[in-house]
Amino acid sequence: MKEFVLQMQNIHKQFPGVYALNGVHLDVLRGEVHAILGENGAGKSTLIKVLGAIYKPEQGEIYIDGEQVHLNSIRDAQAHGISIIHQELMLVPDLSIADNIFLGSNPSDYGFFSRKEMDKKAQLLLDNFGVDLNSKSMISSLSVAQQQIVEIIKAISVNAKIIVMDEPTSSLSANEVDMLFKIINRLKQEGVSIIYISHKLDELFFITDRITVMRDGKTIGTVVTKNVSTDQLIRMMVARELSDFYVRSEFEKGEVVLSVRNLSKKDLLHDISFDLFRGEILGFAGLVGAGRTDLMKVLFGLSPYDNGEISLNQTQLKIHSPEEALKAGIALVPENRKEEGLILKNTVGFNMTITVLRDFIKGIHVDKDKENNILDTYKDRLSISTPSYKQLTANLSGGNQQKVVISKWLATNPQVLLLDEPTRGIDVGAKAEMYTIMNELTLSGMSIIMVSSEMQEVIAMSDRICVMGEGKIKKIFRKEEFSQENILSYAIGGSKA
Amino acid sequence: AAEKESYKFGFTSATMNNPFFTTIESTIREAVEKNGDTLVALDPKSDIATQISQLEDMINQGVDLVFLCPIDSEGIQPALDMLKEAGIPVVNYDTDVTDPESVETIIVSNNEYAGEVVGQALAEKFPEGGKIAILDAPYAEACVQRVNGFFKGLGDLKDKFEVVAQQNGKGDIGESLPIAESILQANPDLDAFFCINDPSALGALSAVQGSGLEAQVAVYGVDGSPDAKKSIKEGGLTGTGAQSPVNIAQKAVEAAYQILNGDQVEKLIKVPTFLIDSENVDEYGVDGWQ
Amino acid sequence: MKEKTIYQNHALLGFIRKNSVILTGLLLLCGFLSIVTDSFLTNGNIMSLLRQISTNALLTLGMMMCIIIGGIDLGLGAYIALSGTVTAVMITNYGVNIPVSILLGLLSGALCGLISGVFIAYVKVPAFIATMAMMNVARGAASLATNANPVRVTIPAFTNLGIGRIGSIPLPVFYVVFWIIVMALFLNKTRMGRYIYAVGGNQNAARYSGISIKTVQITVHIFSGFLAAFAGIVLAARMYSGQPAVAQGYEMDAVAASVLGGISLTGGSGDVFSAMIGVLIIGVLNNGLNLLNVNTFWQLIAKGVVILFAVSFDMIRNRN
Amino acid sequence: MKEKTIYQNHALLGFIRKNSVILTGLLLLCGFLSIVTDSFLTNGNIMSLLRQISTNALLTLGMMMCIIIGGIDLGLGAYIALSGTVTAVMITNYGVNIPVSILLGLLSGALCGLISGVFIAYVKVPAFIATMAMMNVARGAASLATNANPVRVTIPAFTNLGIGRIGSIPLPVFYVVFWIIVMALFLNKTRMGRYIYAVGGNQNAARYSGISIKTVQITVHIFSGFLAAFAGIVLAARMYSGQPAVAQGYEMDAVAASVLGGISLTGGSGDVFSAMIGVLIIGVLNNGLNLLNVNTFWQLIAKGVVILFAVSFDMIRNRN
Ligand SMILES: Nc1ncnc2c1ncn2[C@@H]1O[C@H](COP(=O)(O)OP(=O)(O)OP(=O)(O)O)[C@@H](O)[C@H]1O
Ligand SMILES: Nc1ncnc2c1ncn2[C@@H]1O[C@H](COP(=O)(O)OP(=O)(O)OP(=O)(O)O)[C@@H](O)[C@H]1O
Ligand SMILES: [Mg+2]
Ligand SMILES: [Mg+2]
Repeated sequence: MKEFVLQMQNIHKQFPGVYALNGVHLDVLRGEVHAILGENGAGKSTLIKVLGAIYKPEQGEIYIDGEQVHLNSIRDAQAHGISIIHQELMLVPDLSIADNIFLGSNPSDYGFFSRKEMDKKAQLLLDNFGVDLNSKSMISSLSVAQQQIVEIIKAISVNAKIIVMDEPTSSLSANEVDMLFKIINRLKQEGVSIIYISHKLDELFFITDRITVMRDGKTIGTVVTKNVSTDQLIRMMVARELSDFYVRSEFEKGEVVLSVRNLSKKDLLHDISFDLFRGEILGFAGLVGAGRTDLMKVLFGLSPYDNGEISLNQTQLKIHSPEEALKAGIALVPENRKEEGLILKNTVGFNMTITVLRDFIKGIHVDKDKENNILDTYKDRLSISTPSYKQLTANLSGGNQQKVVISKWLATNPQVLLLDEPTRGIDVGAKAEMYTIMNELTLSGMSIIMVSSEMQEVIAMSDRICVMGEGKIKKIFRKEEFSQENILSYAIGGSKA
Repeated sequence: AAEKESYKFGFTSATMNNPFFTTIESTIREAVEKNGDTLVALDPKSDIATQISQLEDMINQGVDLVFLCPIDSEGIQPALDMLKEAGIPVVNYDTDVTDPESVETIIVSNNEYAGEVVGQALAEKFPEGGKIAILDAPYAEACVQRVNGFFKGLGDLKDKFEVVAQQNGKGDIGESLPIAESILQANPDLDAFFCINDPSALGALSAVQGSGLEAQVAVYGVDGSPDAKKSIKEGGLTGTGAQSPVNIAQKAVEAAYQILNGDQVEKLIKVPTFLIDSENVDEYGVDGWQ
Repeated sequence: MKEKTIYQNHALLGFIRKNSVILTGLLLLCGFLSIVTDSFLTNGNIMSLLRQISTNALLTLGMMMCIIIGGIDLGLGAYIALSGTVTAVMITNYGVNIPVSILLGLLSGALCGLISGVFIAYVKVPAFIATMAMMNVARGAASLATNANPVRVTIPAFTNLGIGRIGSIPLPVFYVVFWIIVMALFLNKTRMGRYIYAVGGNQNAARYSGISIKTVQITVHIFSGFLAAFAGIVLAARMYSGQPAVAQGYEMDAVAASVLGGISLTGGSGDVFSAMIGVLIIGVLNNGLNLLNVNTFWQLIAKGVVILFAVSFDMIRNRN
Repeated sequence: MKEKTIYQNHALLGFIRKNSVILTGLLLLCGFLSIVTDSFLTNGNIMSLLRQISTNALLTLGMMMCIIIGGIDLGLGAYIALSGTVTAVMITNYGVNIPVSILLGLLSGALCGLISGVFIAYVKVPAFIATMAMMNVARGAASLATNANPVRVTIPAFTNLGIGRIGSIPLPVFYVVFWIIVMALFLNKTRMGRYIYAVGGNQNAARYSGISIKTVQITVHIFSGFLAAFAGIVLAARMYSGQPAVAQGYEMDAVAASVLGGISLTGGSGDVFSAMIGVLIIGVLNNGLNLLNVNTFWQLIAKGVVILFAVSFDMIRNRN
């Protein structure tokens, strides 16, 4: 009965200056959904990359079906039935969905393949998942969420024994998450084991059988999901008490800061009107592709609009570039940190200050003290964990990268802060910090727009919620009207508004 | 052949980045345009394959005669075959083709002799022999001939001269300058440079002057370009084995009209080359080519 | 909104739509030339135009692969010279028979590709640098082998490979058509073809999918070296000689043709037929400027301006 | 272990560590040359070596900026020719006074940079193509302006700018030192400098950070065009003439120097002093091969091999 499909024992992996894995153990049973939980930088993704033979551990053994294996290449790992959805999307933009799904698989022909057949197979998989996508579409024309779905389908298409999902839902909305869970359950029935990494605790309780908690590159323990509580898990993760998880401090309605009237952009946005008050957090909910990101881009001057008015403090704004937006006091923390947020090959310090060079560089004089001052302020404020400001940003964990992203725009001290999926991929501790920061910011008079696909977060943190769908604002809810059902029905129901 | 209203001539040289060839081109152009004829001139940029392609284009354009300086004497043969097939006569100038049967006439300055006169002058100036450096251009046939002629010109003194360096100056002033500098560093007791054309000689001269060795090192070129003559007059270059692009061009035009009129022309016309140095530079003037 | 699928049901229509700007440009250019010159549309000119572009077409087929994997091959021009001289030296100086000599010539190009490929794949030397170094080496080797002199080959069995015709169509045109078909099949119908796009599009994704990046890079460079060598032998046959100094800078024309054909220099995309339109544009431009008897310096300027504007229009259209 | 930081505490030590491979290579090369030749280490040779590399040093300063923003400038060699001929034509043919002529020469290079910059920034033409086109245009313009003839300038006030010395040190060495300092300050101490690294590191992220990509790209290309023009004027002064055909392919040496100096062709990183080591390596190599009177063709091969291996060792070290 107790059959270990995978055992990883005493795994060690070091990076320059970071002991990422320091004797990690992981046992996975056949047909179970096994979560790995831990703070940002705990070593979850690194462990997975060791399993996928992307990194070679300095020490440690891996057993599959009770037999020790030596995974020397990615192909080896695949041959042992390991299939991985990486935290960062790994798709080829200029190939079709079908091409991507079957990219690594090894059909037994002579180097030639039949495109027709491949397209058909891919379409079948897409239809099975229940997404409305054409297998011939190019990856580059898909939204992040759609790409994530393709990534998932690619991983489950190879008939693996072990499927690893490293934060698969970080860019999915409720509908697709449901779909994913159905598939996970089906795979489970078929005896496939799933290793599931997520920072969303409610998901873990819903879908997983057991949870292994990691902290600082070590295994803290493995627990059976139904025997633990959220608090216990969090204590295991962070080794300290976390109080007041989602708490929105009292909000007193100030004057209107940002006002948007009849904003339209061909095919993407239709007749958007709303106000944002001083000190308010205005949530934006909606399904994937609702147009929230497009709206944020317009507000930040990244893309033009056709009609409508945007005014800040009663003065009409004409913003054509982020430069002008920042000058006017609007900042955007973008959705996709790797592509839009960070210069990965440069240092943490460089990234954190790039938006505010004006504050400490005059001509050819660099005011080092001021620069360090800014760095220290935001490092402390967001508890960014990095060995030094000279660390390459690429070497930070996902969550710490996200904090760096937030800090660089926070440093511009904006009046209106647009947050597009601000807590994507960050751990509960960091989330709590994030919420505290949002509260502080609004208390000091900043106004925040928060786009989020995490329902709990939107409901808990927003003062009002705009529900978007098909490029329109379907409904604006006041705090007392908030409920998951309410919001979902407007987000899904196209014609209700 | 039926009398035509006017003729269309084709012109191809090794490169149009060399004043020697642009002088030939403009002299020919002036002459044919005076007769109401036209000249199609294309620049193969020292690439033999491009030259063949451009000759094809000229054939397709229906030129009546081609003035041709091959980038490579042998490699040009396929183009000559096509020209023959199309019945287009060829006046070959400057560098002779390997197969004289494929062209109507060959008008060359004697490249070998241009080197030879320099060799003679050098032998005269340094009767005791000495150390010399050569800046050549090994990919260009005419330049190889000049080097051969140069050694011939040294005559009996040949063994007294030591070639301490021979490098590819690519016939270009910018390329030759640093090479000459390095040569001077390696051989501070150098007596003379022989350069296969004037641009490389002027490059070598800049190097010599930059090293303050102008009293010691003689610099010879080949061409007789206006720049070189000016430099000779100012006491820079020692001498140059001069050709006369103007004469070549005039002879070529003359031959061309004779061919088109059906007259006989000589198969080989050698345009004399001669040495220009400080003694005789004034005879030729420094404003243009001779 | 943009419809981005790689292959469409109406392949031809899709192709025309995708390349509309550049096709329009080509047609305008051809139309203009056939009006202002008598000779452009003659059979003779079209045949020689096709023969003239055959070298660049072969180079571009190789270059586009290198560009698709996110690299470049600056050595292609030099490999032309190397393979031509190797073949000629074998035939003329060593009396080796023609097929073997040609094989050796082809191998010389493939070998250069292999070496740059190995440095790119195993040592991670940027393709720009590795191939630039190989360009020097190949050019030096070609010159050394011949002492910088052209090596003459007049055996008709060899020269006919370059100057022969079937009907009025020059043989090189058939070679190009053959290699276009091979390349189109290779890129679209084989796994290696897909891998090439994958490596160029997202190297990490390719690696994580279990594709051997090294194999792909080396294969591509061997193949493109081989094609350049093939072009070199055809050119040697046309010139009755192996020329060590020929084809300098030809690789730049191949890059220009690829980009005119809409191939992104960042890698990951591009198709054979579009690239061939790029080749045609450059070929027609050169041919046309010659037919129009444009001054050689103005030709330089015109070529620069046309390439700049053609690419510009394509960029502008793609953004809308 | 890779330590990549822009600003370091032990600047010199960090610099040496970062460039250890390439510095070792340079020292070995110098050591070898000073043993096998008498002349390498003489004052005279060192001075002329420094003067010889001054052109490539100036081009490399410009090229490295272009590479850091993720581009390239293939026109730099042609701008040398253009600015030299423009200046010479102004002085000799139009009798314009020297400062104004020089200014016009400098402007011609900056203008070329501006034009490619505009196409790169506004039309999104890839830098490779835009600058390749400008290379043709500039070369054509230089030839047109002079009818392809060199234009002689013998006024000492002008030529001294190229051949003059202070003590035994040639003036061009001072220019290079000046521009190295300017460039180092520019890249490390100014906002624009950091923007340059940001744009090269991740263009999208730079845009979101409120940096005007267009301004950065145009500034960089104007500056590099200007530096090439400056080099062109110094070269013209050294050659007593504006030469329309000079400096072909010099841009490739600048790319090679940049890469030898550890600048990544993918952009986002690189520093001035490392690039200058790259310039030194190429300069010493050329000088040494000439001092040793190595056959031209072997020189080509040797240069290719040395570049390939130098970059390889650097890559290998960086991975460990
Ligand atoms: N390539 C690398 N080079 C250097 N350090 C690295 C590298 N990859 C990861 N690290 C470091 O190893 C540690 C573990 O990172 P890992 O990505 O495994 O964390 P994680 O648990 O997946 O975090 P998250 O929840 O934020 O994704 C972190 O401190 C990270 O900075
Ligand atoms: N570059 C693009 N090309 C084509 N379609 C796009 C592009 N960007 C966005 N879209 C489409 O526009 C619609 C709105 O997307 P947007 O990203 O604004 O939605 P969103 O509500 O922010 O959703 P998400 O949660 O995915 O970010 C989607 O259908 C998306 O696929
Ligand atoms: Mg992770
Ligand atoms: Mg979004």
